[in-house]
Amino acid sequence: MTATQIDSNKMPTKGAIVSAEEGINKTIVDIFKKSLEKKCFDAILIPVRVPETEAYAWVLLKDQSLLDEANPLPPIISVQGAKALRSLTKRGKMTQNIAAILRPCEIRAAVELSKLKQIHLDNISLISIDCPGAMPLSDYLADPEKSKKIYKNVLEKWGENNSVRPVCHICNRFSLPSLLPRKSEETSPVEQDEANLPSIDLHIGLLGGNQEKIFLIPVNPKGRKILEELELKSDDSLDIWQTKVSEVQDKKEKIRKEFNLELKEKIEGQEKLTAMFNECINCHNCMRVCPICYCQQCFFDSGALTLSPETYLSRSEKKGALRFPLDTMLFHLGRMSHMVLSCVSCGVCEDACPMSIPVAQIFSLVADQTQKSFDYAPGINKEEPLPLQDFLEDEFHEVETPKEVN
Amino acid sequence: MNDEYTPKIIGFLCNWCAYTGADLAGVSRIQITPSLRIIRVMCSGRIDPLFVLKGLLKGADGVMMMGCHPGDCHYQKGNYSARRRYVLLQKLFEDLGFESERIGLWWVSASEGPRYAKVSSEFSEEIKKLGPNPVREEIFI
Amino acid sequence: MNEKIGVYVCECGPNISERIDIDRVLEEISSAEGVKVAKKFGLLCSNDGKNYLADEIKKEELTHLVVAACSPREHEQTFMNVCLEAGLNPYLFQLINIREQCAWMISDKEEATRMAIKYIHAGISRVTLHKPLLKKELDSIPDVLIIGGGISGIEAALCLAGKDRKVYLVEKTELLGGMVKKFSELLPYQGSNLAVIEEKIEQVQNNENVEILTSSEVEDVRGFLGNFEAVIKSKSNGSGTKEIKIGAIIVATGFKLFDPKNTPQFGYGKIENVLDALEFEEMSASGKILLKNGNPPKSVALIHCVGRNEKGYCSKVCCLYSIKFARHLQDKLPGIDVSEFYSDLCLPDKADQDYFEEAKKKGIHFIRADDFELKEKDGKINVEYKAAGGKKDSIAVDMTILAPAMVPSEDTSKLAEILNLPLDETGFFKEVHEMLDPISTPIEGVYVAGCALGPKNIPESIIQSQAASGKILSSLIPGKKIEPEVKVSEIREEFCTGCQTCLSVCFYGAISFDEYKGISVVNEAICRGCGSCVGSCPSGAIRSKHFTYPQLYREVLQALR
Amino acid sequence: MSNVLKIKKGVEQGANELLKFLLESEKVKGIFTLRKMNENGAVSYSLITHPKELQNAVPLFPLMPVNAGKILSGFTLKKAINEPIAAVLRSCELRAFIELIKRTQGSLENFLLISSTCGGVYPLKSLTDGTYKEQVSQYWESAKNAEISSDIRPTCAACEYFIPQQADMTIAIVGKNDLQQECSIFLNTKKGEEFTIGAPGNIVSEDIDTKETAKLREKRQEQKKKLFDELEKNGSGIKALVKTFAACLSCHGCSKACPICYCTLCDFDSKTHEYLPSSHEIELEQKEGIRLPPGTIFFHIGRMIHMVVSCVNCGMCSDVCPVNIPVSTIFSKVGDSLQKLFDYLPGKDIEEPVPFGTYKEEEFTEIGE
Amino acid sequence: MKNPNVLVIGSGVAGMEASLILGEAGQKVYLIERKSLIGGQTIKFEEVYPNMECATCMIAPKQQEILQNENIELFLLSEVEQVKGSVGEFKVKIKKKARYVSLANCIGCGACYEPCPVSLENEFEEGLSKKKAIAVPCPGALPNVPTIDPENCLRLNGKKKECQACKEACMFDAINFSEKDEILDLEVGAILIATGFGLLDVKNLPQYGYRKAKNVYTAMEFERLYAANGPTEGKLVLRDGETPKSIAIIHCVGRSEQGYCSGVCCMYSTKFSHFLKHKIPEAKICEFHTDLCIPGKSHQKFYQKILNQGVDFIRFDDIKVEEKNGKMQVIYKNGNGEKAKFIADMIILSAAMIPGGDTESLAKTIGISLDKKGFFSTQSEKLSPVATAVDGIFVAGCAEGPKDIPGSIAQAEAAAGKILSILR
Repeated sequence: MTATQIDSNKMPTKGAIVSAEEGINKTIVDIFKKSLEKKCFDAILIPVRVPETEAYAWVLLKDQSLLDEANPLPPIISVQGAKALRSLTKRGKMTQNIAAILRPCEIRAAVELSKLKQIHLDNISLISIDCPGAMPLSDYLADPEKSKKIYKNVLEKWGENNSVRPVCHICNRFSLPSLLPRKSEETSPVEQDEANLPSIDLHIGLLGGNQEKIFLIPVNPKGRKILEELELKSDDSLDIWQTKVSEVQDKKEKIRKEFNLELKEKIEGQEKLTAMFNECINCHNCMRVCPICYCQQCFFDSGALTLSPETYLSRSEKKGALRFPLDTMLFHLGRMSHMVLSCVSCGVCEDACPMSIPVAQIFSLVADQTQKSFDYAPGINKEEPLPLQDFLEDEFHEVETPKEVN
Repeated sequence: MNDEYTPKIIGFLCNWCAYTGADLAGVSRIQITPSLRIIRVMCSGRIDPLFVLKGLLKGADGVMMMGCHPGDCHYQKGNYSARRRYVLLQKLFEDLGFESERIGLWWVSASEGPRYAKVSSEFSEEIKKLGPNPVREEIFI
Repeated sequence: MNEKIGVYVCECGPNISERIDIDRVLEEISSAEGVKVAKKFGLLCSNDGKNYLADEIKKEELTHLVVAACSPREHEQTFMNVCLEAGLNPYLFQLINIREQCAWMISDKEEATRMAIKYIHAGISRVTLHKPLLKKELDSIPDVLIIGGGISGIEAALCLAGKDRKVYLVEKTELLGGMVKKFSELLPYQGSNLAVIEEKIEQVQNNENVEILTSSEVEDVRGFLGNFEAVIKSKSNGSGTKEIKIGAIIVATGFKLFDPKNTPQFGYGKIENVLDALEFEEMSASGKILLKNGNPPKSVALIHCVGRNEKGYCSKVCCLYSIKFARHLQDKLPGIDVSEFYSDLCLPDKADQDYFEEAKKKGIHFIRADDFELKEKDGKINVEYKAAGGKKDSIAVDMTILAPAMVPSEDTSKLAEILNLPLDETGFFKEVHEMLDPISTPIEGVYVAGCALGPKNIPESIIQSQAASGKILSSLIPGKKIEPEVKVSEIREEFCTGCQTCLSVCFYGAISFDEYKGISVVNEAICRGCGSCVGSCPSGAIRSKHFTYPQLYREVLQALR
Repeated sequence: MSNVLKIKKGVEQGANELLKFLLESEKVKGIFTLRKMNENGAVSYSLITHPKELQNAVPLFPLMPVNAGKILSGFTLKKAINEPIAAVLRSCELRAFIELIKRTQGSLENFLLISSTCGGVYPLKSLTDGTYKEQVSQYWESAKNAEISSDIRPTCAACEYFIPQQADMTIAIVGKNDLQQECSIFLNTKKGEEFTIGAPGNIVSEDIDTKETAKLREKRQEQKKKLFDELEKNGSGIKALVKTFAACLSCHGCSKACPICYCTLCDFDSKTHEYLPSSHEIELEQKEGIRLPPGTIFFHIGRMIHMVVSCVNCGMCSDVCPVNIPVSTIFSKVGDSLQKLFDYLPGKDIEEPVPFGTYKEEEFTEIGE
Repeated sequence: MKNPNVLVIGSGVAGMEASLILGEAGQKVYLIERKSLIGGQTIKFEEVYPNMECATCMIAPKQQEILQNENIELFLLSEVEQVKGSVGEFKVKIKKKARYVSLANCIGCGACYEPCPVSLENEFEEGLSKKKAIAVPCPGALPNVPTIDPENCLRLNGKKKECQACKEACMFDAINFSEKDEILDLEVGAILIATGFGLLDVKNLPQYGYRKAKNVYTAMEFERLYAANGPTEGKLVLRDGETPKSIAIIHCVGRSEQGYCSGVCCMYSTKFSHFLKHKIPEAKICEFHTDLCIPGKSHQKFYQKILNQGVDFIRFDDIKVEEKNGKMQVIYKNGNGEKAKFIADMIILSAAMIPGGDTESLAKTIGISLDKKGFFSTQSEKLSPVATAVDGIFVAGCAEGPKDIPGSIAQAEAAAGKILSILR
């Protein structure tokens, strides 16, 4: 299981520990207020609560007062952060300095998109944060107060409270390690090797801080610089945090294994899978909210699949009846084949499904397997080529037709 | 900016009548409040309602559409389409509780320099009364 | 960004320099994205100015040019030409109007300057999105199809036919000449003797550049100015169809008379010896002006404006030809008693009134009247009427000649469909612009002449034919290519959903629907670039060149800075 | 007064009876209608060509998985069908289909249009959380009494156009107190008459508009007013809109689900409305902050500008919205008044041109002077 | 070999239309205009019947085209001195009067008007406004370049030789007092006369009280009064600044004297009523006419519309205007012979159209005949309505006789057509 094997050379050991008497949120927010004051950033991209509502929206803000309503770790994922970042830099790089505070899955989506030239990371400082997961969107909307209470508890008891979204519950990439370049058979890491520079600059550690302190972890020189500008010493040891991280990590891996085994049972085989998508109404919400589905025009919306009425009739006559809208299965499997190698299991697809189909769980499962077989972990470092854009000569012999032996 | 607030108004003017009228106002040295920013289009029929909407959501205090008088359209009928689209916008804004006073349509002929100056100044006054477009401060649009 | 934009501000003598702080303007804009040089000059539209600009474009290797000076209506063309000379595509240029719109209209110099800067910024950010547009050249066919072999059609044919221009003259009947053939004589000052017309017919028949297709009708027409295709169906011998290629079309299908049967009070078709104008023309042409009983009439009533109220317009010519009839009757049947019943005498041409005065002197009675009722009364026709001042009166006559309104000929609407031409509420063809372009239609290259456009007299019909010829002779020169408008609309195929909304708002029929691809198609040769279609397309599939959404949006954004 | 085919069976069975007859008698080649997918109540539209498949047909089932108008449009987009097919759809779906055909997005040819006086449908959510099961039980009861059945979608509860336009046959439900015993099928057109020749049941003559339908219409209108008034609770103007669309994910699912949004590629998803980084920065000059992705409100009002004049209030937009924005309510409010202004009822008459493809010289003459 | 160039005399709608068509065809066109601006009479109108289109909006683009078309050479303030030769080879002498302002240098900023000490009646505005000795006739005039009036300029008429106020004000060195009239020789293959019309001088018809009663206006005066770019910027006020409450419009002024109907007065008078109703809805308006001449498919509809707006149309036999103690009254005999009177505070005279000012002299110079009404006569009896008796010389527009704009345009296009077909 290479995907999360940490490269010890890269794993930072020192950082700044900041006390958080006034609560995690306020502490973090104050840090960023300061960062604006100190001009280390011109603007900050962070979720902000929409006044007089319970909704969160991504805001690129330059005004400190706006940060009062900001929340780096809102109880829900509304828009996937990478999508917000994409809308900002798709057409080119920013000239201003911008800090983007994103959940790990959002960071990874962002990095994937930068490989696909959908995001220009120049002048953007990526700042990640330990993520306990998010609440299901529908639950939150149904009763925000309740969800918020639960979420508080989630934050306190990492990985124990499983009222977060299933994909979050089984998420094994909730913290920094899963975001760092990996050691693996093919590529042996070289210190400061361009290709292996981490994509993020700064990580905000919460684990082990049990609500009293947070860890500001510089991941690269840029990160260190930021801390300097914030007049923060970055030589505190991170042991507590690291131990807690690996502890939770192991727990999560276990949960994930079991969960996926069950799920496999549920969906394996044409019949079962079809049943899963039986109720799909073809609204394509899943595709529309998915950060990795970046196509301007989705092939499955393009009308390329429209046929003549005769064909529909004859198709129907074969089975006696023909279901509409057509090609729902084709859509989901097709979409899967297009993006699953880059799927970061952020779960927004499932949140957006009006028919509550466990899209994210299914995709996440398939992602695990396919990504493994390419030994590819999406969104970890921006120089690592996409599997299908790159190939090794000596691979996949098992799928070749055996040569004649004579 | 000077102490008194000058509204930001966008004006979409058709090339043949309205814009010519605007030029005539200039040639006749008629003074107007410097609040209107003209964007020239070939025909008022080209004015996509989305432009008007965009303008307002981007913080314009008002948007003016100007074209040839009915029957005068250089392209025969463009201004009739423009009129319907304007009605659409008006209605939309009313129903959404926007200040529909922030948009307006005027027919201005090539010889109506004074009229051009008059309507644009009057509109600018109207807008001043309304004050700045609240959208300007709105972050979550 | 690798644009090299040159921004040049014209001082226009004191006009701009005194009312706008040009140096501040330059200072502000020189930092704008993509700007390579920002300079001022005394008077850019002067020859020195133009040369200066041309040199700058070359020297600085500018990719885009922005000139801040006067209104585009003044000098856009001037500076576009400068670009051409300097080898820069003229559409990579933007003229900013800081004179009329800023210097001359904003008293406060501070404000004027600020506004000017706004305008120029907008221009700069817009110009970077400009695309180099190239003039297209299309081959064109000089030949012409004329529909209708009446006097209008014949005149046009004679004007147009030449060694390098063939004319197809299509006539529904077997004979050329149309209505006029039926006439006994013409007004003295409108082609006194019919010989003139016979002459013209002969000329056209002997002209080897005119192909006359009688007993034929136009079945179908496709294409646009310079490149039409028409299918002609001949009713005679074996009714074959013929495909021809032409560059322009003249419709000259003339008129017919309003049927007096629709106005029973005149007793037409019921009472003997009540004729309509054409019947009388034929009668007098035959030389035998007789009543049904074989005797010549002793008294005749001529009634004007038959059907005028029904049709809602005055046919202009009736008054005069009625007077013509009256005088003809007097010449042929001396001593005859002739009364003209009119509502308003319409004598608009300079010689008409004299003609009328003479008739009056000759003792023809002119009676203003309305509310007619014609009854048969012991072998005579009793014309009851209400005279001016309202008192009822009546007179008994042997013969009555009605002057019915002129109405469109039968096949007008059918032809309108084939050619996709609009008709007006009176059912005649509609001119593209009643005032300025009285013989053109919305379809470029298709013209209408003569009574197909509305009632008129022979000279007017001829004038319109010659006018149509004039338009064609100047726009379709043999061997010369035609250059359509460049700033036209274009369809972005991948966006078009084929809802055809754009077709309904295009007045020029420039957009058609490609059934196979299922999308709209703009014919750039027809499009005039008004952009109405763009405003109507929900899919954003239509782009109007040089006025694209992003270009205009940039202006909006800058305006709000 | 028009002819009514009475089948001595409960309305649902009656409807199936009719469909069975049409298919077995080979008057139609296929039947397009709702079909049960599984036991937890999922239904989907299907084209049924084999009678045995009809056993799963639930033509009047009070759920709308998609707007059938959109489906039929896709079905006949390439060309018209050349053999007769019966399609069972609701009033709003039929109107949507007509609007789409006006935009050459399909063809009516060879369709036998069967509709019903509509009691409304339940939100999709009621299916996913299983609540629909007990809801359905009282559906027919309230339909029969011309009541607004509780828990149906707000849009349906406020819909006054429940009597279909342009249908060949209309199955009467609203206010039919005998609908458990007999199924009344109004034959509105010649076509409707011809296709039912030889069908089981007897023909009587009745009027589709009754006191009952009038009563329901009244109730629905009241409901509509309530619904619109509720919008006011967010106040009005831009502030209100921001609140209403605060949670919007910009997924544009509403436009994908909307039958009238027929564009293959929505303008608002296209490059045209993408921002250059510089435009963002210009905007950031003027504001403390900007929402990302940008243009949330612009999209919704923009979409409104494009389609609201043809909005048939089918409610799909609200139903698919992942964040429960009352899209459909807002659109029907604006649509209503705009359509009144142009005296245009979408889907009423296929000959009636779409307001923005036409104009009158003598209208709104006070404007611009 | 025929000379392909064409001489067009007069730059009204007809002259412009013909020039543009010929220019587009690639012929070299010499466009001669007596005045200092192009556009003729039409540019004086605010709106034209029956569709009430804005005349400037229609004409301005054409004027621009004329100024920009490189095939058209424009000679302003110019008149034909002499014509020799025959079709295909006419030799023409043109007298080009000095403008004293360089078309090349002047950019039309108007800085020179203000300082000029001389103020005179603006004949373009029918004397309803003043202008300086250096001026453009009206805002929007094209080319937008002033002219110095040599009779009235103090420097040029010698009253104040040292005055150069305008020259000092001009930043473009556009003013040149020493400019002289020139004689130019042109060679052309064909000639088109489009010298337009004038209005009968109603001073010679005392019964209408023009210039006696204070608020009697000619049709042209009224057009300017209504024009948005006119002396009152379109405000309808009497000479004393009052708004008229009752208006009489008298048709056929001078018809019997001239012996013809001008064919357009009924329509433009009706148009005036439309204006008046529009601007002063409460006003009492009365149209005094004889035979209503409203030919053509759309005109009666327009007349009906105005009629329904509550304008009175009264048929008169004889009519006169009197002013009694400051009140003007129209005294007339109506269609039924009854005498009556109408008190009016504004009276508009729809006077007959007559040949343009220089018609007679021009006819002499060119050597072609006029008809007995004084218009250029054509070969219409030979069904050749735009050709004069002289081969290669054509007439279009009101020079041939009274007519409306489309009529003039059609004739211009026709003449162009004939010219193109003979010069091929």
